[in-house]
Amino acid sequence: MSPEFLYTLEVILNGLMAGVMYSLVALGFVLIFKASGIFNYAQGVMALFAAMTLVGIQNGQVPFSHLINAVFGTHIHGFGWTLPAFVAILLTLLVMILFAYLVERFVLKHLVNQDPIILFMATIGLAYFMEGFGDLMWGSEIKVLDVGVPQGASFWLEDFTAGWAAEGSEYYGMYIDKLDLVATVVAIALVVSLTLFSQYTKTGRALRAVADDHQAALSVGISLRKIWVIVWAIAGFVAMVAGIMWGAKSGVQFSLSLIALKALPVLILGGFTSIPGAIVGGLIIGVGEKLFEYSIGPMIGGATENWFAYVLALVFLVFRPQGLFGEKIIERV
Amino acid sequence: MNKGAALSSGIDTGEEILSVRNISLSFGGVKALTDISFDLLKGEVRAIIGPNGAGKSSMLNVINGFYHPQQGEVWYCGSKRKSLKPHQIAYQGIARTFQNIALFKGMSTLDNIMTGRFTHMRSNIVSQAFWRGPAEREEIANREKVEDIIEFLEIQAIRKTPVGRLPYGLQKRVELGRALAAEPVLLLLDEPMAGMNIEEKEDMSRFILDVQQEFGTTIALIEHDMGVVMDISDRVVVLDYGKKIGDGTPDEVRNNQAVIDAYLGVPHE
Amino acid sequence: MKSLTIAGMALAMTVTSTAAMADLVFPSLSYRTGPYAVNGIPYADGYADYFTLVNERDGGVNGVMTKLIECETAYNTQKGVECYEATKGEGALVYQPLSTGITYQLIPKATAAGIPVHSMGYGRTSAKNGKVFSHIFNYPVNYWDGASHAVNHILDLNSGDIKGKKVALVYHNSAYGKEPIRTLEELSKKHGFEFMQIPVDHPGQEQKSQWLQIRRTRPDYVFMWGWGVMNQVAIQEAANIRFPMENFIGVWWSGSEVDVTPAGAKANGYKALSFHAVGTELPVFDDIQKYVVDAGKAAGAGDQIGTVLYNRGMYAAMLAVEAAKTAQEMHGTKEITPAQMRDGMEALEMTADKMESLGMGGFGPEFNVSCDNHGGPGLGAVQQWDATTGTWSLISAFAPSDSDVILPLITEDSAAFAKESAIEERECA
Amino acid sequence: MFYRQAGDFKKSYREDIQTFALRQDRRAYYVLMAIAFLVVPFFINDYWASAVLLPFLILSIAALGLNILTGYCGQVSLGTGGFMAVGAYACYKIMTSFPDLNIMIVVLLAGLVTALVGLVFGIPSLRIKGFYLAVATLAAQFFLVWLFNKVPWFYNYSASGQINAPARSMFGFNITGAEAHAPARYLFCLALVVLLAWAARNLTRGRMGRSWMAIRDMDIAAEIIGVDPLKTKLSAFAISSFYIGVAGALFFSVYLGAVEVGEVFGINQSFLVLFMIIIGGLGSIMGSFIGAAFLILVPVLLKNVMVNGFGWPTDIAAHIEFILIGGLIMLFLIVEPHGLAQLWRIAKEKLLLWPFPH
Repeated sequence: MSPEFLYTLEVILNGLMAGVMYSLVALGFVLIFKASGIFNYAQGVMALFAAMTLVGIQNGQVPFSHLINAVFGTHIHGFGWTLPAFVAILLTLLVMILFAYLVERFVLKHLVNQDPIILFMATIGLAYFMEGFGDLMWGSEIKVLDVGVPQGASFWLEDFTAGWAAEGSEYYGMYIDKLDLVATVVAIALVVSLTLFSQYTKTGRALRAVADDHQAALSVGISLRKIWVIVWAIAGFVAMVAGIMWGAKSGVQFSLSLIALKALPVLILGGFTSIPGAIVGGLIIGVGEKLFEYSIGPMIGGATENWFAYVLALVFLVFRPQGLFGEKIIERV
Repeated sequence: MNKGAALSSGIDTGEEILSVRNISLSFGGVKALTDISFDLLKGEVRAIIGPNGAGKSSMLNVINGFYHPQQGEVWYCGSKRKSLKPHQIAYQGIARTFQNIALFKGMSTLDNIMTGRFTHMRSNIVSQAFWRGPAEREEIANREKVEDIIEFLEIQAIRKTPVGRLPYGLQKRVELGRALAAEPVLLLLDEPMAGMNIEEKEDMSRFILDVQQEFGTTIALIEHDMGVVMDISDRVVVLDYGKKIGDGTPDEVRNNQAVIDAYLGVPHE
Repeated sequence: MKSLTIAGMALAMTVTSTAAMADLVFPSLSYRTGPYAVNGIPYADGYADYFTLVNERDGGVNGVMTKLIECETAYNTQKGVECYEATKGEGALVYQPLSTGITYQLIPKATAAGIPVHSMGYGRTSAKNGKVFSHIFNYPVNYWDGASHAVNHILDLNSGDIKGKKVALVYHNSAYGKEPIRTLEELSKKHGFEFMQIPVDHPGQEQKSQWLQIRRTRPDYVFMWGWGVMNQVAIQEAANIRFPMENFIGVWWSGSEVDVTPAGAKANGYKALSFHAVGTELPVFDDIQKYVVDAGKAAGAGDQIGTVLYNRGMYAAMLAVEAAKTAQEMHGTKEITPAQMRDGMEALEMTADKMESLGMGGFGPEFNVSCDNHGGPGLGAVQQWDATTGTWSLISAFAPSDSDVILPLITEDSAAFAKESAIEERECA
Repeated sequence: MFYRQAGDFKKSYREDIQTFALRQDRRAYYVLMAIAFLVVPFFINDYWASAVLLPFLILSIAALGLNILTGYCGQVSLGTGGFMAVGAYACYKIMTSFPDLNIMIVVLLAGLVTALVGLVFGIPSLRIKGFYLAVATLAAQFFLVWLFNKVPWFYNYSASGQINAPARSMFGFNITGAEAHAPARYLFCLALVVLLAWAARNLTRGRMGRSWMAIRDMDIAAEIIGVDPLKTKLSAFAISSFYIGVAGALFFSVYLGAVEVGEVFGINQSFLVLFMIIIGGLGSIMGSFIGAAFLILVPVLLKNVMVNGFGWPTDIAAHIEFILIGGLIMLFLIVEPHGLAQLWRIAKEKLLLWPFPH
């Protein structure tokens, strides 16, 4: 095999992996949109908030210490413990459930039956609020996140593929980040458990009913409020997973909330309402932008990924306005 | 409210204004209309009736260009009509109302009806941006026409009310006003009286007949209330499962065996 | 809304009128929030703590207390302008915005208002030409010096011959990141190395393509002009593809503790440029501990002391204080004006003795500023990260940049600016 | 009691369709204009110009533009930052290529260039709707910013890729450049704002505005009335882009003076303008102004209160500012989902009826 071919293969593989990372973020959007028709702008900030909380709990940081110190002139910083990752994740999950409850109780409850754009705007308010609140609670310094996710090149794969290239050509084997492999496994596990949950549990079935038809679901006695709390809690959990995966790479810091921008083209491609769409859309975007950057990028100056993902999605939309797996739009008079 | 054949015959209903010829329409293999032909004469009230799913609304959609039939022709004002977009057809003088009210929810009654004047207004972007001068003159001239319609439909009191806040019956009336504002040659009404009580139906029937008589507008009407249909229409065409099963004066249709079967639910062979 | 406006108006008026003119006012356009907060916080802490130290230990600058007005910009140009306008009326002596974007804003505005701007190691490189940029200073180094320092470093490693070597520049796709390109192009012609550019778009969380490209093309050295999350991800990805860390050299904005810690042990050996000392060895840090931290007057949590960016903030504050002292001497007055501060900056001399007397011996390079040279001699050093001890250490002395290449570029760029803005070159005696 | 329509009779349709139907509103408007043109210029200083009034005026223009597209025509766009960048760069190129051209003409030409670009990016709106369109407009946002960053022609091959506004004057007063004084810059922007707001009001109350709203409310019915969706949507895109382009040109030349595209015209700017019109009120000229005022003034006000008033550390103040703004947005939406302009309207209706509640 020629090295060029192997390089292309490598780009595609890594594109798929990057796509999984995008899908992880997109999943949270889809869950909430499906169940409540809300385009949740705060999803990125939720990922940041969850990751901050996780690190804070794990390292025994005192919440609001900066504020407390400023007001009372004290010098508290930490409780002085380090919790196992597993415990910290569970506690963070509790925080996200509490968060979901509060959002429903204080915001969504009052906005039932409003236009989508109003709900969208409310989540923007929520994003602002959480951004300030998270920083105030845990501080805006960078935090190192370590829950034991492996990182770095998979040497096994490198060694395994090093001999594939034609004799005499310079080739070093194929590169894949172990973090990406973990992310793939996690994403699969997530999708499978979400599917099982929605197929085989009572709550899950209620969830699907709400997604299909709000009114009908209400009429058979499903509590919309309860469903919303559950969905936001699950989305919070998904946000935490995305936060862990992305935070492992860059440390936990404000920029983590910007990963939402990576998920938007995935959403339009996959459709706002489809979980498989989020996965497949992510893969297409990942591969598409990486291939473009690899083949065309050098000719036009590089750094094309940000816009190319959107252009790809846009071109796609022109031919399929409802996205890949979105329900077909039928116009009636 | 009793309009016999005698009254309607007083109106000049000679010349053919529109005819559909051998229209067939299907959606992904499902046949909605099969080989339908009928005509509309100038100044008449023509009812299209039939059970649910008979293809009545599809027929109107073909007439105003929202659906493009796979086969057949539409002749309008004496010539064969090319395939046109709905907004182009509006300029030819065809207006309509909808089965499910399709008002512009964010606008007032007045603005809804003013929008109906769209095809009669010409001013360009620049003169509109400056307003004073041609744009304002045009606006006021059209406003006068709209005020006539508002008066005609007796909806003066709700002129500035956002239509979303109006009760159902009034919304239907505003929608009729919007269609009338276009001063159409041909007016298509899709179940204008659905969901109304007797009193509202009588009002609406009166408006429809007044339109026909005062403006000489040709009206095609879909309606389920047979009493109303028989009262106000000059001729009736009956559709069932996308096929035409009857055509003629109310009396002829009333006595047509196929029509009676369709309405009584006699199974198709 | 109207009443709100009026309330705001009344408030702003009371606020602006309370400034006591007796203090030496140093605004700090800091960012403790937003995408670059991670880098902004330690710098702002260092900047603030040094002024606190001067007040607490020395009783001010020759007896005049300093007053620090901190204003949050979130690295946002619009907010930066607001901060500038809010503080300039309070007798601000010098602006150090720590943002290339805001610096570009301030260049014409501050010049017109007669307030000096000191963009230390950032901003517009050709501001070194004092004949064109009368109020803008960028001593002791600028980006083009930095590009040259990095090349000099690899020249040293290869005993002066880097012909045919491949050098890649991974840069933040913005005005800041594009700065070194011209210089590196010139240097590549001069030294015969192959130069490739690899841009990363803001914010830079996803750099897989870029690093796969590096892995494929195997450059001998990688330079980086990054900021914010881009740094952490780049170092992580470089480690992932097993790029030799000692061949990976960041500019001084890509070489602080926050940049390397997320990558953990794998970042060991990573290099970065610098123009001041690291660590807490010097006596001045004992003073900071004693007069500032222990007195409960530290700007931040007090845990940043000795980090690269903290020290840099401190260094910037120290240079501002020394320039103020020079201005006081020159004009024979204690309460200096911004115009006098400008003169002080232009006549600033940083000698080894002076730094020694401040308890900061060898903290930065020795240099002089002059009327036509607002950038000093461009001395810089290289520092390296030791992941096991978690410390940076300087691995070279402060050395000059290649002025043969840089000076013509500066003359050219400043001439273009002068022409565009219709500025007459000043005469320098 | 004091706010009444009694005795204010309309004698012609022309009177009935005027912008401020109530005599008291009309008077308030004239007073406001008199203050804005005749009083403020004598009191304005650099701080008020740069921190509050210029950004408020300029972003009001952008909000007007976006409101035409989103509020009136129903097409959600997140490309505002990118279109502002088009305006800014067009302005820069025209300024530097034709140094003698009047700055007012330059700004309007920049708007026209943006209108053309907006027309092109409006084409997908024929197929794509709702949030899909919103996200699709991000393609324009990211692509335009990338383009201006990448192609050196746009920034006249300067070393860093920044663009700087050269000094230009009108009636002998500097409008752009460092020497420009606050009153001149303010009046220049104010004149454009008044002109453009007036034009927007005219466009939205007539034939064109009704066709936009018809497309927004029920596109199928609109089409059957005779409204051409293609022409209507594209006209909304073009006019909206014209406004946004003018705003971008002013933002660059009069307000900032130097611009780096990715930072000033990034995605944040797009979101900010969208927030303005949603908070202010979709489909409301007044709402564009209220929204812009809210998002420009409140942060400045909060910052001044907390940092200068209470002496809090800047970072804590910044965090609390975020919490408060986020909280206020949610609160306003819960109280009145249709924006502050609607809240204002309801308050006025209540006031008309006071002291009798019905």
